[in-house]
Amino acid sequence: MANLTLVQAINLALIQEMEKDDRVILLGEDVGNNGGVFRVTEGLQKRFGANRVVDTPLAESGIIGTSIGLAMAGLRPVPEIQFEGFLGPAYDQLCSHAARMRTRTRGAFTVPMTVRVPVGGGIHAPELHSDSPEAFYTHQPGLKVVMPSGPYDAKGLLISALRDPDPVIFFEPKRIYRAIREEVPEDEYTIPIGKARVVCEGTDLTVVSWGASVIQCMQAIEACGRSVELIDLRTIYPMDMETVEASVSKTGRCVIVHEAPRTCGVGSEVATQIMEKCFLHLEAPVQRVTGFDTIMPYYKLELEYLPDAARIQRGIEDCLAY
Amino acid sequence: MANLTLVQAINLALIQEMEKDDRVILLGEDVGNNGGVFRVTEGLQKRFGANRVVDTPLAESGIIGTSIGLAMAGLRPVPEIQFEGFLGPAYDQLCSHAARMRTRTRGAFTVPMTVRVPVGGGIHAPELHSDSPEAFYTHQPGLKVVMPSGPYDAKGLLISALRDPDPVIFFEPKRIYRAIREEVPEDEYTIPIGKARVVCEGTDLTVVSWGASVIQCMQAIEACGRSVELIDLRTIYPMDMETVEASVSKTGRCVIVHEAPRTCGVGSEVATQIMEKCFLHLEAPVQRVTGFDTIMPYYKLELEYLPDAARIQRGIEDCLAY
Amino acid sequence: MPITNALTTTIERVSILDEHGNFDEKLGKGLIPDADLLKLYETMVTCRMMDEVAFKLQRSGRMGTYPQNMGQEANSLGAAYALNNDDWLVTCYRENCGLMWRGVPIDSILLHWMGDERGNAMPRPHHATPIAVPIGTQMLHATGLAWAAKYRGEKRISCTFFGDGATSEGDFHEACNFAANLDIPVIFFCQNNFWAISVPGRIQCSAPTVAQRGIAYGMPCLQVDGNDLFAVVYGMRKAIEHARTTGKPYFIEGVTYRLGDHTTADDARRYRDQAEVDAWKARDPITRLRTYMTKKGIWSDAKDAALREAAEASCMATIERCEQVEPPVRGDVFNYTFADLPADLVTQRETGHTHSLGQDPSQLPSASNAR
Amino acid sequence: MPITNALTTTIERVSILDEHGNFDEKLGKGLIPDADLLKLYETMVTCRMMDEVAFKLQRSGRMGTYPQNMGQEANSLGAAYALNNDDWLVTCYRENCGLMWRGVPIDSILLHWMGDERGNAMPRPHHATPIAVPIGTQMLHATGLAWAAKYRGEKRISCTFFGDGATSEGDFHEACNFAANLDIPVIFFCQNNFWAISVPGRIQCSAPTVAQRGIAYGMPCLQVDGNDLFAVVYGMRKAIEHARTTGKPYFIEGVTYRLGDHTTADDARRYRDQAEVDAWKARDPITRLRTYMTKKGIWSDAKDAALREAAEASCMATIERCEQVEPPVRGDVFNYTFADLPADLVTQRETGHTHSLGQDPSQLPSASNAR
Ligand SMILES: Cc1ncc(C[n+]2csc(CCOP(=O)(O)OP(=O)(O)O)c2C)c(N)n1
Ligand SMILES: Cc1ncc(C[n+]2csc(CCOP(=O)(O)OP(=O)(O)O)c2C)c(N)n1
Ligand SMILES: [Mg+2]
Ligand SMILES: [Mg+2]
Repeated sequence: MANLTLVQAINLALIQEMEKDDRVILLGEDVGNNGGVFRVTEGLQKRFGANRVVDTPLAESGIIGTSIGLAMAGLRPVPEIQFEGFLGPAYDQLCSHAARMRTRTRGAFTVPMTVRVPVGGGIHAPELHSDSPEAFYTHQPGLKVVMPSGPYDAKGLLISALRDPDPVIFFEPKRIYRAIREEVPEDEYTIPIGKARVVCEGTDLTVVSWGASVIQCMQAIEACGRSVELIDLRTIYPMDMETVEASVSKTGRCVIVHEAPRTCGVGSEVATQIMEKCFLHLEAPVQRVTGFDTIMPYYKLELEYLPDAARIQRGIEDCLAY
Repeated sequence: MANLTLVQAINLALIQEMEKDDRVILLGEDVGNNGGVFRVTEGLQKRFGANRVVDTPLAESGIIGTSIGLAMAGLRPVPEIQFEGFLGPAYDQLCSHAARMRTRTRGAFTVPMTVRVPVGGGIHAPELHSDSPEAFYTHQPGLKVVMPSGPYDAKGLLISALRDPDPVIFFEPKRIYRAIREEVPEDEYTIPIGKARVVCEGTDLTVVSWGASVIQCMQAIEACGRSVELIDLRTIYPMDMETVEASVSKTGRCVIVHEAPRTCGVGSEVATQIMEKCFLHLEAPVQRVTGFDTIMPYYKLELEYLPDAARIQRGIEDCLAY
Repeated sequence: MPITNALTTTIERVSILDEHGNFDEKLGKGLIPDADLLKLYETMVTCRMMDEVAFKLQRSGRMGTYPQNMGQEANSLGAAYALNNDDWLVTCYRENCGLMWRGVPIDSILLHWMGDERGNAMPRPHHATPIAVPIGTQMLHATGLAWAAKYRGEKRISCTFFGDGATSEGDFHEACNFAANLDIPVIFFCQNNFWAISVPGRIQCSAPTVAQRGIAYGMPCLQVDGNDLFAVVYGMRKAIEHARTTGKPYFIEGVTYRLGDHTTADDARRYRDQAEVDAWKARDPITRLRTYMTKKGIWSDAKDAALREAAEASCMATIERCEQVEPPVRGDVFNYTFADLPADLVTQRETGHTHSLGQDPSQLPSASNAR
Repeated sequence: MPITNALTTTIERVSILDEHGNFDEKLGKGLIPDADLLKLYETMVTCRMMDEVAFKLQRSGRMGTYPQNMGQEANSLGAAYALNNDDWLVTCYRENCGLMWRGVPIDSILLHWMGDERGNAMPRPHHATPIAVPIGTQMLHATGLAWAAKYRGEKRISCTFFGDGATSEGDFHEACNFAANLDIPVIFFCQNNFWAISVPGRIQCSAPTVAQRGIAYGMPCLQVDGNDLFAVVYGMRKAIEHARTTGKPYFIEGVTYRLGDHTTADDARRYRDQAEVDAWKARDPITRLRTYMTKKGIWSDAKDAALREAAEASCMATIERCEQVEPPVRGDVFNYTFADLPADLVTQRETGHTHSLGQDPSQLPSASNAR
């Protein structure tokens, strides 16, 4: 067991699965010789060869489109999109093809691929390097969407994603790529896709979040000094509403936290399902503490945009006070 | 005043605005000589010349990307994307550029363009010709999203869109392109973007919908024989929650109807905002009658997918019975 | 030397059996044995017949929007003939003839246009991919499929088809570029039929040839008379040889014409002259072959009449089979979304509802029909 | 004739002042008057100095990620010099030198990389567009801008810059294709610096030249020595003449090299040899010009030292100006989302919150700071 960063945990998961299964191949911009701009794939090309860790042309639709072909032929491609802002050019191949292939061919062709994508703000990066587009891919049927909040989960979830028979968008919160370390077993383990984690138990209010925001939520909960239950969704689709429902039925109050803009964000789905499932338990309207309905600002203002512990705390307190 | 179809109403709006403002130019696949595959731009190339109604190469990103340039230079391009399923390749230019240009240049450059897109199911078309992607563009800050439900509104909303200083995605429900006729004044009139319409008043329950579904909602309301208020959002972003709030505060119950998949659909945003704004008035959880969280099926099964009057009625009745 | 030559390149055009019946013995001799030629001709005639039957069916409401292949049969047929049966054939929607040669049941193709996903459940051994609706997107899959073969050390290559319009899409460019730079054996076959619905070819590519698009990637490129089965086969053999021996891609432009409307939803008279259509009718790939075979003494009017009759009967039988296919069940809206359906989707399937108060599975509206 | 020639095409390469100091009088004479040359040289030196200063600033935490232009200055500079000032200059992020020549305040560029949108508020008269971060996307805007000029009957053209990596994106293809087929006067200028971060040029384009990408569209294409200001100006004049007289596009490849890291976030030693870098250092466009001007007797070491000193001072002054710019206010997160803010956004701005119970505008957390 080693004390690893998120980057190292993902690197380890990739190594272990690549050793077990030669259908797994990595491709993307700078993933080979350079080991990725975040060094997530560092050392992998040396270890597995330039056939299995492939530097591609600078073309995201090409990366996803050829990955679809690779997957249709039975391989398990793991394309990397360098930043979430560059998923845009790949959107069509993801939503018009990857998501639909099993349905439209009645299972004759499938697309078992894991798209790795660094996500989110807070690293002082240029524009389009700090967005949180998970809602787009959650709304698209046929895709699974995963976002770990720490190294341990990242390894277990990634292994599940790599083995999943369907396309998974695996978002890696870049803000915590190196900011936290956790004990990560060397041994193989999986965390099932579609299961949330109760980070800490509480009785007064439930906070639901995912990705890097989970850290801010923990700070806010600590600061507000009340008994708050924190749920890390881990998988955004399929969503583990069972865990959320159990919690909110108990606490009667809920705050959802995410970096993406509020309107039609994943928070609205979680909130609506809570209303549907816990209507009679709700003691206050479910609250959303999220990014604003604006473009993610350049970095001088990014901390004004991202929900920080203070904003979350205020949301929790306003909800508790209702 | 003439009795016009939706296609004719849009055609008329385009003619009138093009006559008034030579900054308005149309571009897209087959919009010129052929008058569009739905004949919405019929006769316009003859009338205004091949410089103002331009058949482009078959490339949606190109259509939107060049429109952005045209708009940055001060024109008011009106690109047509032939079917909503082909917005995919244009997604990046729409979300990474059109939506962001004003913000990222602090207003030095703006993108006053109206993207016309036929939308929705029910016409026995091949795959990717029947989807409802409005939630994607609603989640993206910086875009306005409009969807009329009939010829009268279509003309007034389109004129507003064409004059709007910011990018508008103008979805045209193809199922009712020719299915209904309405009196449409020859005179110029506008319907403001961001204002919903109360289609019929009622006291027991509110139905919120938009686009072609409004017709199904009317049938369902008639069938259920109760006093139901129907709100046609008309504009999806910015959303007229004032009208919705006033209604649900009165009725205490709400059913939202749309064709798109449920998860992270626009319905979840409307439902959440209702919970936020009408919490103490709600007598039942807001209900969503929507497309399923699956790929829109090929046409043999499309009527199983689309929310029809029966499903809506059942939603209304279950909500009323709660 | 201040101005030097950085590149000189040429593109050739191949024509073997021309529209006037001239046959180039040097290139054409032995290219296609007579026995094969008869079978190939038979496939073309059947394909043409299917177009006619499907068209009529659509008009009488028994078929959805249908894109006829009329006039373009030689391209995909010549390709499928020259390829191995386990090379990937990654088509758009005007390659029925090649798919028929490959053995893909025509039922599949018809079912697809009848609005039934089961039409796309291409039997695996045919190495054919589902019909591509979003224009220009399938060539990337072809590149990925051939890449997988290369990765596994298989000799299999891909051949992908697309129209002149498709070459305007960014994905076309990315597919060619991936194949060229990552050394993936894909044959890019453009059926240049001069129209993309109502938009003329010069709006997609105003260069003298579409073939020269391949130069951008350093690929060998060739233009062939796409209404000449011999030229197509000749070009394909060159391309296959290149792809298999070098592991690299090749670009072919088949110059052809769609004699019918874009689809049954289109009326081509709105945007093109009958004179143009007539000129191309005179270059019909089927007529051309028939004249050649007749001159050669291996075909006759009587045989042709018999063939057409048999083809019509077989097409009608196919149609009837397709129409008798059990309708899909409501559960199929859900069943293939994922290998394992999330609980939420199971509920939606079982209840037939999306509203939460309607989601009590014990109140199944039609439990029997759900699967 | 069964095999005919469908196309023959060539691409030329222009070099006027080579790395050994050879100057081609025939092409080069009178191309750039001495007075201009001195100013151009001055701009290059200042640009280089800005790279050095910005790099140091980034290392000390006073600047965000910054892409140095080092080694590539001649390309955008030659273009900006040859263009009219009201032609659109649609750049990526290695065209600082051209933008400086155009008169765009370098403050704008620095502010952008300091994480401030105000850097992109390009003053309109410069006809320069904001820095493009998503690779390959801006060329479509260039096409649209030139199209608007054509529509209005203006003589204005566009010149757009992009890297070798950018030519792999679908949008690159679509931009060229729109311009070629709709007759839009755009000059597509590829700065081929042989690297896209760590990915070598052959993965983007394994063809002998990048210039030949233009052949796909039937555009005239030219390769120039991009480290030779004279060759760039020569090529640009040809391109501009073509674009203005025919209204059609032109493709230029400037062969160049980035001498620095990709950005300050990169360490190029991880993926490329020092020997390669050294070889290109010997071809530095600035050194080359300096030697030429010295030989010509219009420049001296003393003048050079003075220039460098002045440039450093001016760069430091610019930096200080940028650092003294008032920080943006929180309200600016909102204020430019739309011309008119929807009520909901006003509330978000006024309250600083997204949760509904926090949206009582009377409880402004910092009302004064909101605008
Ligand atoms: C991405 C996309 N955009 C638009 C369409 C609508 N559409 C269907 S076929 C077609 C024309 C295709 O032309 P071409 O590629 O030349 O093929 P052809 O029909 O001539 O065989 C168009 C525009 C589509 N199916 N997909
Ligand atoms: C669409 C997109 N994908 C990926 C990136 C990340 N990225 C930034 S610069 C770059 C390389 C660009 O190479 P090239 O076009 O050759 O320009 P150069 O940096 O060499 O000047 C990459 C991959 C991006 N900014 N945009
Ligand atoms: Mg065509
Ligand atoms: Mg480069």
